[in-house]
Amino acid sequence: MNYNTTVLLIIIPILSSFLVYMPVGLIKKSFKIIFLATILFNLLFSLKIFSVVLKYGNLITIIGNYHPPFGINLVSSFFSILFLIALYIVFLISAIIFIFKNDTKNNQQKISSVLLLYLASFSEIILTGDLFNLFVFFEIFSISNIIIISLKNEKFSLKGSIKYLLISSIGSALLLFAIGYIYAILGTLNLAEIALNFEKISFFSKCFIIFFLMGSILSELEVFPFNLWISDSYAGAKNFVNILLSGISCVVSLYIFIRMFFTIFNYPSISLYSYNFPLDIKLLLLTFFSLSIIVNQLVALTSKNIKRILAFSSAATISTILFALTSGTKSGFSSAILLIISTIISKPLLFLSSHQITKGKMEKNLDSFKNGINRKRYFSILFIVSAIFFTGFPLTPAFFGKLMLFYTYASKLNYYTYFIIVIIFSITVEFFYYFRMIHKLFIKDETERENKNIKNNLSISYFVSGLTMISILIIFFIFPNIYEKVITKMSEEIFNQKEYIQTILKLGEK
Amino acid sequence: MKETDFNVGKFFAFLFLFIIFIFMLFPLFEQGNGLKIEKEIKDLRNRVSFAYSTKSVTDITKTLKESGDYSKYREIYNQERNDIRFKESANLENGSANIVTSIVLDYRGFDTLGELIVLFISIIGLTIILSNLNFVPFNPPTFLQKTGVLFLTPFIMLTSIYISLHGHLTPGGGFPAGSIIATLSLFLMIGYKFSYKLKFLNFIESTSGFLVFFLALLGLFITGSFLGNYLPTGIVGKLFSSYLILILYSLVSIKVGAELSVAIKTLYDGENNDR
Amino acid sequence: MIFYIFLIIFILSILSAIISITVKDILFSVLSLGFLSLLASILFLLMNAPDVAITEAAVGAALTTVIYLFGIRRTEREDK
Amino acid sequence: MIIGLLFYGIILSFLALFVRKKYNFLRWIIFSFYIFLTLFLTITIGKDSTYFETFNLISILNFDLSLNFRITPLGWLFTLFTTLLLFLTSIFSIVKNKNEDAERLINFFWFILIISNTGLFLADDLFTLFIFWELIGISSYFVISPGWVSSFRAVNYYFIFSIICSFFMFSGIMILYEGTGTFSIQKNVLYFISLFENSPLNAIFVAISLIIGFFVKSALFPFHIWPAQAHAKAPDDFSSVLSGIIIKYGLYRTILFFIPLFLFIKEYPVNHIMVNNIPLFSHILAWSGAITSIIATFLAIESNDMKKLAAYSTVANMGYITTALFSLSSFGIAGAIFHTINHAIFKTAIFLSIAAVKYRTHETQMHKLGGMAYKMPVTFLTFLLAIISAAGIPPLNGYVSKWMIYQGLLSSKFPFLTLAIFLSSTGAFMYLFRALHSIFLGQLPEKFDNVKEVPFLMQIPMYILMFLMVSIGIFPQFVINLINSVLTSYNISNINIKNSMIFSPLSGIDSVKVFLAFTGSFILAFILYLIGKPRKHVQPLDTYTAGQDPADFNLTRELYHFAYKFYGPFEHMFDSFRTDTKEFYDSIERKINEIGGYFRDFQSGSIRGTIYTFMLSFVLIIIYWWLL
Repeated sequence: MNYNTTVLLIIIPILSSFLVYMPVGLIKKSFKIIFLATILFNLLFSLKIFSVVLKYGNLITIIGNYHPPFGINLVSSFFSILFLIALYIVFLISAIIFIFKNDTKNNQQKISSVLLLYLASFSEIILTGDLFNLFVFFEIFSISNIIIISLKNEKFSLKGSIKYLLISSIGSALLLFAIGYIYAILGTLNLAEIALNFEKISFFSKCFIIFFLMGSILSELEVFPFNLWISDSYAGAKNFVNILLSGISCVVSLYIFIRMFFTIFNYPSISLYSYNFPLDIKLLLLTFFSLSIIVNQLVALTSKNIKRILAFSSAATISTILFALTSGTKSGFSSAILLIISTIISKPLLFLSSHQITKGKMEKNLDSFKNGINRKRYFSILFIVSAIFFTGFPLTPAFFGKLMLFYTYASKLNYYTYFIIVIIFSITVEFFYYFRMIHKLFIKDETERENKNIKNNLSISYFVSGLTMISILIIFFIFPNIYEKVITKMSEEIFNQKEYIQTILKLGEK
Repeated sequence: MKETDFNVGKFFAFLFLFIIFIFMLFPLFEQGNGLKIEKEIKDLRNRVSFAYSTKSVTDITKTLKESGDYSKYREIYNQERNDIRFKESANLENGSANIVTSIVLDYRGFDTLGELIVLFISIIGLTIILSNLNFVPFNPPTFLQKTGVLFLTPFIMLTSIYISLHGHLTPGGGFPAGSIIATLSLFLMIGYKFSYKLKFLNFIESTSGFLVFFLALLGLFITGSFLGNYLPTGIVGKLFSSYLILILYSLVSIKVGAELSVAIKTLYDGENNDR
Repeated sequence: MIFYIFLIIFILSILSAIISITVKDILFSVLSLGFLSLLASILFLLMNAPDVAITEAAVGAALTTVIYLFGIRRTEREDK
Repeated sequence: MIIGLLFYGIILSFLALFVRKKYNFLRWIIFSFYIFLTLFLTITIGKDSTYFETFNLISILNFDLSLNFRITPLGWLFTLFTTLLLFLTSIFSIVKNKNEDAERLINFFWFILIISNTGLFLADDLFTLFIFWELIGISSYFVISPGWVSSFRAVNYYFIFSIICSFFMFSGIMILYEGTGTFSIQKNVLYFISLFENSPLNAIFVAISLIIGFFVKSALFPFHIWPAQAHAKAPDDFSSVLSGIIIKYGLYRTILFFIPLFLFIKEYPVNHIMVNNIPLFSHILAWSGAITSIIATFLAIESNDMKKLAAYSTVANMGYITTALFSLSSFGIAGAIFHTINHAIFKTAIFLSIAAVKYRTHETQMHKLGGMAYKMPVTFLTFLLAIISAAGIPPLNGYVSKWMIYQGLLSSKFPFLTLAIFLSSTGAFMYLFRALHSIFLGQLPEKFDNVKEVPFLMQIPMYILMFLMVSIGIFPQFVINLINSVLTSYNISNINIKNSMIFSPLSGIDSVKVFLAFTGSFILAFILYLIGKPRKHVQPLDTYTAGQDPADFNLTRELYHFAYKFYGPFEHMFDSFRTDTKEFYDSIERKINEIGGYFRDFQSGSIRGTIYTFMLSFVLIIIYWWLL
């Protein structure tokens, strides 16, 4: 079905980012309202689209009255719109934190304009049905990441942002290579048409495309040898930026990964075989992701800085999700989705609460967590709850995710099964350092008695955003059946490549 | 950093390039069904872009819809199309005589608008990161600089206006025109120490950017699709034809010029030194 | 004839690319980069892509070089 | 009813959280009331009923997750004695925790532990089992170290080991689930048995991942160090729970899974390696139990901290139990279960009396104590009876179960194992005697002149424990009848018992007669003691110095106390055989830190390095692909 107003999800943020950027007196006073109103609009409008999607199935948005595969098109399916809604919620929270903080007063107008473009770019990345368009908005996405990482203007943040700049530019060069190659051999850039013809192209071309497309987003996915930027970036970035990086940036790249893997390559039934070069892509990816999991967990274990610990644990989780996706089965996919849900919700919360607990301390290391339960009771409880949710306590989404992960790899007893040991290692380490942090909250701090003047200020923006997230978490805890239907529907959609191609090339008419 | 490290870096860079090069060579020497497709695709008519060059996307879509079999679309591409005659054909999909422009701003216009944002956001990033730059005085302009700028200015101005207005007829368009405008402002800065207010430039770039997207958005309400063409396209090859492209391209050139001037000015003066 | 022109431009552009990454003086390397994009724009022109050629000439050869130069003016000229 | 019990437990635990610090005894009264409720219900439900309860949590993605509870003879028996002992401990805790740090936290997590205790033993499916297992692991982490820096390092071992074992168990469960499509224990055990027939290699993977949990939780050989660390640093009353109850969970699961498996293999030994009519795997496990008991005995002899000593004694006892269990004779299995119960009782008694001593003296080093028998007679008596029972000296309960273990081992023709167990049993006598001697006998240090007996409320559990030890020692038939019903459910021949007379294939005893004989001889000895010469009271400084001033040799009063290095020469004898497992784990930890630190530095390295790494790893992946 045609539903061309979906494009407003992208255009309205762009328009208001231009508006916000204007240095006119009237706008200067009211840019905060425009900023928040735009995000709210996007959230509400995506809900509206979601209801339409539920009614009619996949929606095709046509741009410039040219139908796919000729023109650019947006595809809003169940999977993508749900992703968008979740990301909008995270974005809204970090935007609230950003807008009510006064320490970026000089540049606040410019930064809010950047954030709106960020919003537009990830909406576009998720909705688009065209490879080159994805590339363009991916560029915007990474540039805005660079900007928001460097906001603190300190040694760490500048170093991190330069690292990110260099790595992401290599990555996008690879992506451009791959796109050029695809265009050269297939003559089209439409995802559906590429997917239709991908089987037919030769073995080495397939390998080339897979390697280059994957290589371009590996650095965004924080997979080990490509994630050298996260250490400095997370440690040097502002708090709301940490939330954006961990809650949105990774997840968007995961979305790209899933789309490419399942929609273009049709990974579950991919055949990579040439007369002398059989490629066991599953083994390749599994070794690769296992290495990444182990290294990230080890770094998180041995780091002292709180933000680094959280950053590397999130990187390890992303690798675990990729590990689950690599199995290429429905259960692996649903495990990945469950883990993504838990990451999206609880990771921002961890960053938010740990920032508040360590506020006012000189060094943000493990010792600054001491006596948190008495200093900042609300945020300590928030931290504990979200850590429990993140590590996969029974009956939380992460628990079900890990259950499904074990089930996926246990289901066929072959040599892939023994990769379970990596997961066991990872979970053990993760549990250990999260509980170490929780344990620190209860330890009395000897140095604290000297300065009792630390006021227990509860900033309202933090309070509200924390409360929102925690209520979502608890809803998930009490009604776990919510995500069952969602996941079945998502996996139906993702594992049905043919329907995706049909709806787009047949212009949405069934 | 020591010199040895630098050599190691160069070695890695060359290795990287070499492996990618080898990797790219593999598919070329391969036997298999990959080449078959390539042969098929080599014929321009099998490609999507064939429809762009004949300005017949709407027709093809209509045929595709009637046939209902999406797997045979390549055959449908191959059908005969009407010729387009210079200064004769009228009311086509878009009236741009320059095929590249028609692709860039019409068929794949959304990508170009994205590129606009890429430029916009990188300039914002530049100004945010470099917001604390100090003013570093230049030497006063010499006679040669002054005269050179005096001579060049009218030509550059003319070129930029020409390129931006003839984007739909001849090669060029908004981006080159904008960068030429920026060059102009650079020359003025060097030759005459002439400088705009930064706020003024910001206002221009955001307003023109807003207008570009707003005009594109009007298409959604008038023709039912974003970037849809709601202005008459006119006769191919005339100056006043394909009005939407004309307007958008001139706005783009203004926007790009202002943005690049902001970049130059920030690096030249520093942000906080509005004089 | 056209082949030889192509060949000369190719060789020149590769040379200037190598120079731009090996030379210690950043100013010189920036200038050679500018030269490289000039050559590239000629190449584009010869390959019947005037649009790209114009853009490359305006952006690559002129503006980028100038922006690099301004950057160098604010930092140090020698590569350490 | 079970679900209701668990539900009210959760509600009560949260309610108790809101009691003010001023009235904190109220919190502990709620706590012991809840345990009493559990005990009461356990007794009223009874063991024989085929009682079944289910609570559908959620059915998600072809997983039907529900909490299922069924009363099996084994589970009921375990629930009964653990709840009883927990109740006794909780009474002790009411007074003990009056001024404890972080006592609110301890209470909350202890509550959860007790809820999960009931859930674990009555669980009917693997999922329920796993959930409660996990809850126990996490809650005991917080009870052992509720924000105390000192116990943090100690608890790390426990925590890491328990997580590793729980997730290994989880992967084993998932492999079994994949085969059966259900979490029900019975079906999975059957499938597990058939898996051994069909694909032995995979079955061994599953078996290892299931048995690792047993090794860890029961502190068998390579993992035998955590009890000494955790028990020593835990709150004193919780140490008894750790040692008496938590260490038994692995055992329970092993009885569930492996005993049917091995019994099946013993009956149909086709395609299996058998040694001496016992499966090889079972043989290995039995030997690991024996090795554990010997090592732990030596470690206990060496240790100077009384809680550590008791902890190692626990490990040694777990060794006997394991050995007996895997001898696979009916006497062995029954003896193992019986000794589990007895061990829980006397170890609780030991730890409670240690806790009582510590409550008054705040001291755990044995050489700083002494002569407590005069000040704390009830505690002394409890401790005395408990170590008599632990050493397996006749009239008390430990004797009966140890006798059964020997019978079981001998009837399965395990002479060397019997010898090993005998050896460590002798060692047990050595260290237990030392503990008795240096804490309760000997000279009273001057600073403890004002020590009093603990309050009456803390004495009550001690009386009950003494009563239990003596009465089970005299009338073991009540417990053995319960164990017989367990044996029946596994199709093993019952223990032949008539009143208090136990008949074994080799011999038979009558515990009442044994009791009478020993009581008689004890009375005789007491009379002799009364008749004999009056004793002289010796001051501590009188004995050793031989006229020298100890300060000249840099010796403080404590260091030349006889309890310091009590078995010094003996330790010296085994210096070259000592296995320093803790050092091994510490070195692993150091290595991991080193590697992690290397990667950490690498991560925050220079910008140029980042780019090199990116390019190099991309190239390496392509090369790896070519090699693959």
